[in-house]
Formats: sequence, C-alpha cells, structure tokens
Amino acid sequence: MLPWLILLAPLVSAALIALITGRARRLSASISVVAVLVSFICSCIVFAKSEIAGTEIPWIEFQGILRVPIGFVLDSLSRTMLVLVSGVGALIHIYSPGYMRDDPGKSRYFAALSLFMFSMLGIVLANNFVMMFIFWELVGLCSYLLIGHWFERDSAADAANKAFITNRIGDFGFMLGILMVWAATGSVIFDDIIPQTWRITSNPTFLTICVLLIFCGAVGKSAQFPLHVWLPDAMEGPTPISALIHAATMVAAGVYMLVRVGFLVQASPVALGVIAWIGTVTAVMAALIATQQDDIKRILAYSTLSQLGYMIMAVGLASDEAAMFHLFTHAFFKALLFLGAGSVLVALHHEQNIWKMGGQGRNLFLTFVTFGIGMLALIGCPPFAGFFSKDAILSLAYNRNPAIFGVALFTAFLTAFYMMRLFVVVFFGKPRSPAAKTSRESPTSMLVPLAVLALLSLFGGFHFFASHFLTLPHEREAAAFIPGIALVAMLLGAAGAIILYRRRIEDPLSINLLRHKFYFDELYRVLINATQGFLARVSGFIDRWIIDATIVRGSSGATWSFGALLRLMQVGNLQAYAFIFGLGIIWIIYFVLFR
Amino acid sequence: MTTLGDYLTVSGILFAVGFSGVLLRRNVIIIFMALELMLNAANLSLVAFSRFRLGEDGLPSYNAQVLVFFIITVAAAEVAVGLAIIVALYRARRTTHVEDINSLKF
Amino acid sequence: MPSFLFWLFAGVMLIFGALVIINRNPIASALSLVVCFLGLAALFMSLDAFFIGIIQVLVYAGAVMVLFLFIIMLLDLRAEERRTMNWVAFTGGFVVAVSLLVQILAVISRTQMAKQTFPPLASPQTDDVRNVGLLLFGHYNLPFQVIGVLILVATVGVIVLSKRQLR
Amino acid sequence: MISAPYLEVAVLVLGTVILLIESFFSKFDRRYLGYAALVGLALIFLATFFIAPQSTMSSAPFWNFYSADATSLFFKRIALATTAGVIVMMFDFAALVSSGVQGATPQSGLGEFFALPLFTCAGLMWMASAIDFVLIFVSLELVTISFYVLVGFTRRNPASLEAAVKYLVLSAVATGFLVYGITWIFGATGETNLQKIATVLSGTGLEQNAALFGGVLVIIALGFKIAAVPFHIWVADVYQGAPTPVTAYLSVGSKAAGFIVLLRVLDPFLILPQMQTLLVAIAVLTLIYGNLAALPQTNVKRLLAYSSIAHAGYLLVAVVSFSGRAVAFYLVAYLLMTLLSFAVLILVSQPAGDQLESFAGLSQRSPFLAFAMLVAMASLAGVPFTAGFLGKFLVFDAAIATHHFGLVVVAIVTVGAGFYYYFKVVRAIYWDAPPASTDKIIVSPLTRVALIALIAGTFVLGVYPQPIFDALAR
Repeated sequence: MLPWLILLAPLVSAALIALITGRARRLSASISVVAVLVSFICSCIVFAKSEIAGTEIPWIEFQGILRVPIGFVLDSLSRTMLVLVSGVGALIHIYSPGYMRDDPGKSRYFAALSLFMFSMLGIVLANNFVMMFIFWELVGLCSYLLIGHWFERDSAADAANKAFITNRIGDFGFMLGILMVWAATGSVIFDDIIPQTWRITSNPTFLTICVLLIFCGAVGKSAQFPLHVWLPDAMEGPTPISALIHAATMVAAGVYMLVRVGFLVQASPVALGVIAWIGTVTAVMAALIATQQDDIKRILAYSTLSQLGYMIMAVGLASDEAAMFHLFTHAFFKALLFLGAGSVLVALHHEQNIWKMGGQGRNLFLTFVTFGIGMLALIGCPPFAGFFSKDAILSLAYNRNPAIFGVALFTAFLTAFYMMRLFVVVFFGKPRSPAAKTSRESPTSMLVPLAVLALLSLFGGFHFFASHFLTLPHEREAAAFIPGIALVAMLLGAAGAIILYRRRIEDPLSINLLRHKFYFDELYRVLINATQGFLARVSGFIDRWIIDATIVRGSSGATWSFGALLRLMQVGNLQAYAFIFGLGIIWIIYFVLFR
Repeated sequence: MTTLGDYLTVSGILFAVGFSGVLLRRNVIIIFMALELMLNAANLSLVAFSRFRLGEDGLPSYNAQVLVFFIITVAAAEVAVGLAIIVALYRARRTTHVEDINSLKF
Repeated sequence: MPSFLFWLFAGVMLIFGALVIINRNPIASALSLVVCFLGLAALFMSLDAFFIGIIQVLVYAGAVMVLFLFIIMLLDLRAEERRTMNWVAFTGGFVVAVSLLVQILAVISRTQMAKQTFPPLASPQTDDVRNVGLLLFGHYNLPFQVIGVLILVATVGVIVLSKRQLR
Repeated sequence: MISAPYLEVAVLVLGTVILLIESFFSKFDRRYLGYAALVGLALIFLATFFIAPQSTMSSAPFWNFYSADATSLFFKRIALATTAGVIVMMFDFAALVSSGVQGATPQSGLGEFFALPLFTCAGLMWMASAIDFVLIFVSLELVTISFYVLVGFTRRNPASLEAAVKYLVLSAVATGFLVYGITWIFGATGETNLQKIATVLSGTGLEQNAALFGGVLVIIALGFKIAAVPFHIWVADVYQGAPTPVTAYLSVGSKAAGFIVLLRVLDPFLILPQMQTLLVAIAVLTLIYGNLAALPQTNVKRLLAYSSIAHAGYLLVAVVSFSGRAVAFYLVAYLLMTLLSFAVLILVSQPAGDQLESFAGLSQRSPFLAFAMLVAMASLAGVPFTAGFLGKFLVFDAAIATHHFGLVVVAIVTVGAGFYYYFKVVRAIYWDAPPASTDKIIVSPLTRVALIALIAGTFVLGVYPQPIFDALAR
C-alpha cells in the first residue's frame, strides 16, 4: 500500500488543485505541501523497512506479445532515490510559497509541481520500460509547463518550447531503444529482461545501437552535449523549479535510468566509451561557458550541466556507484545553491545579473552562509559532500582512462574558478545597484530549507551518512594522491577567481567564444536559417516549430518538400482530378490483371 | 450469330467513350451526360449477362434486370440532384466550365 | 436477333454516343444522347429484355433527357466558344480512356464465355414485366424500399438546392 | 427484444417526422428539431444494446440482403454516434447556413439541415448490414446522394458549391465503376449475394479474369469512398469546401461505412492472391501520401482532410491484416478524435476562417477548446494514453502477426511525419500570440457536454479498450 501512497498523494493533490481549489491559492499551496510530505514520510518508511513490496496491477495484456503491469521496483537504488526525490521535493515545496507569494498563477504552479512529483516518483518506481517512458514523458510535460510558467514572457514561452522539443528528440531515440529491447527480449519489465539479456548481448552491434538509443533519452533529459541547449534557457522558470527539476531531480532522471538499465549499458564497451566521452565533453564545455556568464541562474545551470557530465562520465566509466553517489550529493548542494540564488533574487526583486549585485554578504547573512556551503560542496572542498563524490569519480577516471581524468581535473579547476567568481561578485565588494543596497533577508519559510540543505551538503558525503543510502564506490581508496591533486586544482581555481574578481565592478575577462556558449545557439540558428531560407524560396512557408528542433530539420526538410510536391497534385481542376483518378484505375487494373 | 462477347465489347466501348467524355469535356453538363453513358454501358452488360445466364426455368436471370431497374432509378435521382447543383453553381458563378471552378486547391 | 440488326443498332448507338462527346453544342449533345439511348433500348429488346427496354425509353429518353434539355435551355448555354485547347490535358485524357478500353477488351478476350452465343430460351414468352415485378416487390423488397428513401432524399435535396428564397 | 431492421426504420421515421414538422409548421424555433433528432438518435443508440446479434433469422429473402451480426450492430452504432455528433456540430454551424441569402430569416433551411443527416444515417446503417451487392449499391447511393446535397447545402457560398460539383462528378465516376464492377462479378458468378459469390469463387470452372476485373472495379469505387490513394484526389477540396459538420460526417460516417463494406466485399475476393498485393500497395501509397501532403498545409480543414487520408492508410493496413477488430477499434478512436477536432474547428473558424492563424493563441481565448484540440491532435498523432495510440498499436500488432513487416515500417515512419503537422496546430494554439482583436470564444452547454464526452472517450479507450472488444465479440 505504501508505494501507492507515495505515488498517488501528489497526483491527488494535483487533481484537487486543478479541479477544485484553483481559486484558493493559499489552500492549493498547502495541499501540495501536505501531499509531498505524505510522500516523503512514506518514502522514509519504505526506506526503513526493506521488506515492503509493491503490489502489481495488470494493465495491458496482449497475449504473448506484450505485458505491461503497473508495478513497482523497490530495491536499494529506488529506495534511495525515493527518499532523495521526495525529500528535496518536500524542501522545495516548503520554500515555494514564500518565493511565489505574489504570483497570480500560484495554483497552476502548485498543480504542476505536484504533477511533477507524481511523475518523477513514477520514474523512480516504475518496474518496466513502458511505465518509465510514460512518466518520463509526463516529467517532460511538467517541466515544459513550469518553465513556461510565466508564459506571458516570450523568452519563457520560447524556452519552454525549446526544452520540450529538444527532449522529444532524445525521447524518440529512447522509444526506439525500448522497442528494440522489447523486440529482442519480448518483454518490457526489467526483471524479465535481465534473464533474457543474452539475447541482446549476443549481438554486439545490436547491443551498441540499442544502448546508444536508450542513452539518447538520457542525453535529452540530462541535457548532455549536443542536446544541452535547453537547460540554460530553462532558467526562465521560477527559481524553485530550477532547483527542483533542473538541478536536483529531473535532470538526474537520465542518470538514474542509465543506472537502472546498467545491466545492458555495462555490457557494451563501445557504448560505454561514447557515454563517457559525451559526459566528459559536456562537463568541460559547460564549465568553460560558465566562467563567462553574468546571469546568476545561468551560471548555476551551466554548473549543473557540468556536474551532470560528471555523472554521465561515471556511468560511462562503468561505475554506477560513483554516478549515483555524485547524483546523491549533487541533489543537495545544487538545490541549496539554487534556493540560495532564489533567496538573493527575491531580495533583489528578480535582478539576475551578478554585476548588479555585490556586497550581499552583509545584507543576506544566512543566505550568504548557506550559499557558501553549497558553493564549497560544489567545488569539491573537503569536508563538504561534493568533495567525496567528485573525488570518487576522479579516482575512477584515473584508473580507467587517463585522458578523461585529465579533462575532468581541468573541469574541477574551472568549477572552482567560476563558482568562486560568482560568490565573490555577488556577496563581496560594494553593492552595485540600488536594489542591492536595500536588500533584506528572505522569510523564514525560505530559510529553513536552506539550512536543512546546507546541513545535508555538509554531511551528505561522509561515509557514515551516505552508506545508509548507497553502495559507495571503492575507487576512492585505490589512489590516495588523487584527492591531493583535486584539492590543488580546486585551490588554484578558487584563488585565481578571488584574485581576478576581488573588488571589480565589471568583468575583466571577456572571451567571446565562451560568453556566447561556444556559439551553439548561433550555430543552430545559422543551420536553421540556411535550411529555412532555402525552403522559404521553395514554398514561402516557414515552420518555426520544426526549425526549433534543429537536428530534425535536416531530415524533415526533404520529407517536407516531397509533401509540398505531392500537394501540387491538387491543382483544383476537376478534369485533372478525373485524369489522376483514371490513371489510378488503369494502374490498378494493370497491376492486378495483366502484370 | 452474335456472341456474348459482341455485346460486352459494345458495352465496353460505350463505357470507355463515356469515361473519355469525363476526361475531355469541360462543360459540367456534358460531363454529366458522359456519366450517364457509363452507367448505361454497365446496364447493357448486365442485360447481356442476364440473357446469357438463364435461370433454372430457362428464362433470363431476372435478378440482373432488377438491378438494372435500380441503376436506372439511381441514375435518374443522381441526375436530378446533379443538375440542381449545376444550376445553383451557374447562378453563383455564371459558368458551367470546370476550368473556372478551381478556387479550392493545394 | 440477326447479327445485321445488332451491328446496326450497336453502330448507331456508339456513333451517337461518341457524338455526345464530340459535339460542341450542348443541345446537339443532348439530342445525340437521346438517339444513343434509343439504340440502347433496341439492344435491350434484342436480349429479350423488353421491359427494361421500355423503361429505358421512358425514363431516359423521356424524363432524364428532357431534364437535361430543360436545364441547358434554362441556363441558355451556347456552343462552347473555342477556347485554347490544352493539348497536354487532351492527349493525357485520351490516352487514359484508350488504355481503359484496351484493358476492357483484353479482359473480354480472356473470358471464355464471351466466345459463346446466347443459349435459347425455354419459351419465347418471357413475360418479363410480371417476373421483374414479382422479384421487385418480393425478393428485392428491401432494396426497393431503400430506393424509395433515396428518391425522397433526392427530392428534398433538389428543393433545398434550388429554392430561390430560403423560408 | 427488438429486431435489428427496426433500427433503420426508427431512424427513417424520425427523419420523416422532422421533415413533416418542418413543412407544416412555420412559427417555432427550428433548433427544437435538432434537439428532437438528438434525443431520437440517443434512444435508438440505446436500443441497439437490447438487440441480440444474429446472422440469419429465417430463410426469408430479407436475410439474403441483410445481416444483423455483431459487426453490423457495431457499425450501426458508429453511424448513430457520428450522426448525433454531427447534429451537435450543426447547432454551432447553424448561423452560417443562411448567411449570404437575401431576405432569409435566421433559421431558414435549418429544418432540412437537421433532417437530411438522419436519412444519411439510415443509409449508413443499411450499408453496415448489407451482404448483397444490390443492397450495397442502393444504400451506398442513398448515402452518396444525400452527401451531394449536404456538401452543397450552403449554396450561397461558392466554395461549398464548388466542392459539391467536384464531389458530384468524381463520385458519379466512382458509381459508374462500381456498377460496371458489380456487372462483371455477376457475369462471372451469376450471383450478387456475397456469400454465394464466395462459394462460386472457391469452386472450379471460374471465369477468373472476369471475376477479378469486377472485384477490382468494385474496390476502386470503395477506395473512392474511403479516400485511398490514388482515389483520394477529391478529398482535400471537398472537405475544405463543404460545411464543416458535413466534412466531419464525410470523414467519419462515410469512411466507416466504406470500410465495413470493403471488409465484406474483400472477404470472398481475398481467395484470389493478386488482391492481397494490391491492397498492400494501396495502403503504402495512402500512408505516404496522406502524411506527407499534410506536412506543408496551413489550412486546418485541409490538414484534417489529408490526415483523414493518412488514417485511411492505417485502416487499410488493418484490412490487409484481416483484423476486423483493429479496424473497428481504430474507427471508434478515429470517430472520437475527428469529431472532436472538427467541433473545435467550427467554433474557432466562425469569425476568422479555417487558416492555422485563427488558432493562434487559442489557449488564451478559450482554454477549454484549446485543451480539446490538444487531445484531438494528440490522439490523431498517436500519443500514448489516447485512443488513437491504442488504435495504431492494434493495427501494427495485427500487421506484425500477419507478417506485413514492410507495411509496419512504412506506417511507423509516417507516424513520425504525422507528429509534425498535428503539433503544428498545437503550437499555434499554445505558443503563438493571438491576433489583437479577438474575443473569448463562447461554447454552448450542449457543445461543451459533447466535447467533454469525446475527450473522456478518447482517454478511456486509450487505457481501457475492453468495451469495444466485448461489443465486437458478442
């Protein structure tokens, strides 16, 4: 019963808010918070009592070809994820009413938030691919709704579109991958696939394609290169959303999914290589870009990308433990950082440019302290949580692939650099705008989650705490000098940032390549425009929606023009129609009788 | 003696002539007449088959003739409705030429 | 029926059928259609289907053709003024029609029974009005009633489509 | 217990009564006629559940023509439900019936507008039961002729007339081929009853060429009805020009009846191997054409027309795979989502036209309609959890079971194309800015109820298709 309660409490809340309490905004918020607390408490009980098992309900039964139950998987992995997701979710729910206090769309926000909790917990609990995919899509939908929460702003609507479409591209691959697994093993239920895995692994090419297609889903959802473009834009959503969905939970779903199907992923060395390198490229690229951003949330977004890259890298280096460990700690400190940023934003009336802040350390002392803890955790400063998990991944990389290790180390240096830059510019120096001078600390309901998350960021990485939740990776002990090197890189980065940015009123560095995010958006736009210009000449018809989905554009262009040609058949002249009709008749008679 | 094939051939030619009328003429009324030719070609074949396949009593198969009767009725009804539409079209557009009625396309 | 008469009526029918298509003047087309249908009625009768032959004359030559002529005159359609002929469309249409004809003829030539003559009737008295009538009101009662509904719909439809002023 | 043939009689009586009231009384609100038709159809629809299906009742000649098995009953229900849906749409469309007519009262012509679909409905129901070419022919013609009138009903609108003329001529050509085909089948077999034809066809000494020729011609005519490529050419123009409720009727009712007849007719002819290949070829062409031609379309009505061709393709895949169950389920799903989309289209297009632009920003003008259209588009595209998805799934499943793998591949690829053009509409609804001078759209209670029912149906059947299977298996 309990797993059901975990899953359904947020759904009930979403339904209640959408159908009944839409007008009463305060009540809606309370319902949503209560629901997520119910989920959290149940998750804790489930976590504590390992004997609880989920009941299974038959859902789709097509004799012999497809069986999809609604069933739960409750192993140590999903138990941990449950506590993590519902716990972080609960904190962010508590934080939200304060942040959203003046928003007229508060009910809509909480309905979507509850729906998100439902879907995210669904992904964690799903014991088969079909269920997982459905929740996967639902999560995407919620993310879309929440990014576009302030849909009156064009930038928010565009960002929502971008996220939705980019994710669809990844999901399409994911779906194909699921279909391939199903075709090969005849089942979509994880437990039934495992004994049948040899059917896939016996054919390495099939296996590689299959794993890479499934990985596409993770690339989209976890915003890996080259589908990473949506995540920074997703910061158009309210900050708690950025914290919950686009930092702590949803984007980690890709990693979780890869770990869940680890039995397949680990079997293909080629795919592992691809996954590891994609993770690495994402990590370093995002870190580079982050050094030159001015928007506080964007910097955090790129740091999320970078950390997700670490996790994917760990998966690709065949260590699910390290990936999950980093996911676990990252959830705490990244949520903390975002909520801290949200606190700053509220105080500064939603001014997001860090160069218009400054000196907030005095005005927002609690935010300052907690944000500092999150920052230290992120850059991997001992004894904070990030140190342990990042160290695990670095050791892993050192053992498995020195090239990746080198890049990862460089990324660690960059991480320290840009985070320290952010920290110094925002909290030290003199206030650089009127709002920054008069800022006041946020309400208690927002500070409590900050404090809790700060504690978790502090202890989350220690063995005594984390080992309750996870199987910790062993590589850590393997190479004792790795932490030392990592520490040096971190210190160098931090020191560099402090020296460079202390008491500056504007950015002394300006590297256009990085400032413009390696021109990814521009590159995509140029590609789009070229195709579009060509097609516009063909037809004068511009389809922005497909254009947004850049990668699809290439292949759809050809199809589209063919469609336009077919359409020309409809000349409107009756006689021409009769002629085509006649041709069809002649062809069919010939086809059947005289061929 | 004439064979069944002779009748079928004549009927086939008439059918093709009717269809060519639909394909070649541009006046909707003439196209309509051509359609009548097609229906009547089918009738001719039907009657020929009915005469060819005698019933058990040695008389023509009247089932086919009943069908011919239905076809004639349907054709008449179709002509009535069709001409009504053509008249309405003429009132609206002052034309019965198919080339002039091509505002709906692509 | 002697084949001479068959070919005579068949020839008349086909020539006037073709004239329907060839004539530029709609009235000439309509009149050709009448002659064509008369030839057709004769062919029906040559197949011992006297009732159908008579119906053909009554319904088609009598009613349908009058309707056509009436409409042509009501709309005051003159002979088609010579528009520029679209030769591509013309050739295309012609080729399609000829191909259809070739296919039909090929099917006929491959049909065994087409080479046979008609079997003699058991009695020269076909009494076909009675036989058709019995079938129509007995065995074919259901389709017959559906036809009734069809005519009702056609009537309502014609009225709806041609009322000058909607009430 | 009542007997199946009374259903058509009841529909006819209903239609006739409405016509009579319309002619003999002048001063009353014509919309009551529509309500009467709706109530009547609902009662008759309920009555179908009290009829036990039976294949033959007695040796009376009637049962040579008419079948009352579970499939027929099922398709009769589809016809009744479609007609009811169309009449609901007609309420919203009523204002346009007399527009442009000089001196017309606001409700002129409405009576006939409500009555004619009932006769069409009777025709569709007879088609669902027809097992003899004579009945197939006459009921099909009843449907066709009433559609001539309905398509041209708004005769002051040149587009409506143009559509009527195009439909008239091309449909009459199809009738010509149907009749010629029936002739040849009769010539080859000496029968018009499908069962007896099947016996003859499986026997020896058959004039195979003649029978095949006839069969092909009949399939051409039916292909015209169901809008299969290459006989689809009329669809886009006629759908665009016809009054929108009639377009919906054409694309659901006419198509559903066409498919049941096609299934019945093919049953004896599939003994001949060439037919199978032919149908596969037609299905492939239809899938490709419908989906690709829809891609660049900006007129929503035409878009739906091409989508209707595409769906005929999926249905043909089911036909080729001999899966009556898949055909039936797909048609129900298709009914729900098509009626839904057209109902929304009517409301949205009344001030602004059928172009995609009039959908821009619909989510702000009427969130309810926006959601309804979203559901319709999602279901048409085949998003999981909707009836449309399950329909496609059943079709693909049947095709895999009969080893039509190539066909499945084509179908799946075209589904991908489908997603683009359906979501183009969704994009306009949710992301495009509405034109400056647009008001909120008011949805009447009746339409609202109908839309909610359709949305609910789309979701319920998307997760729980069992009722449909039960109705078919009975």
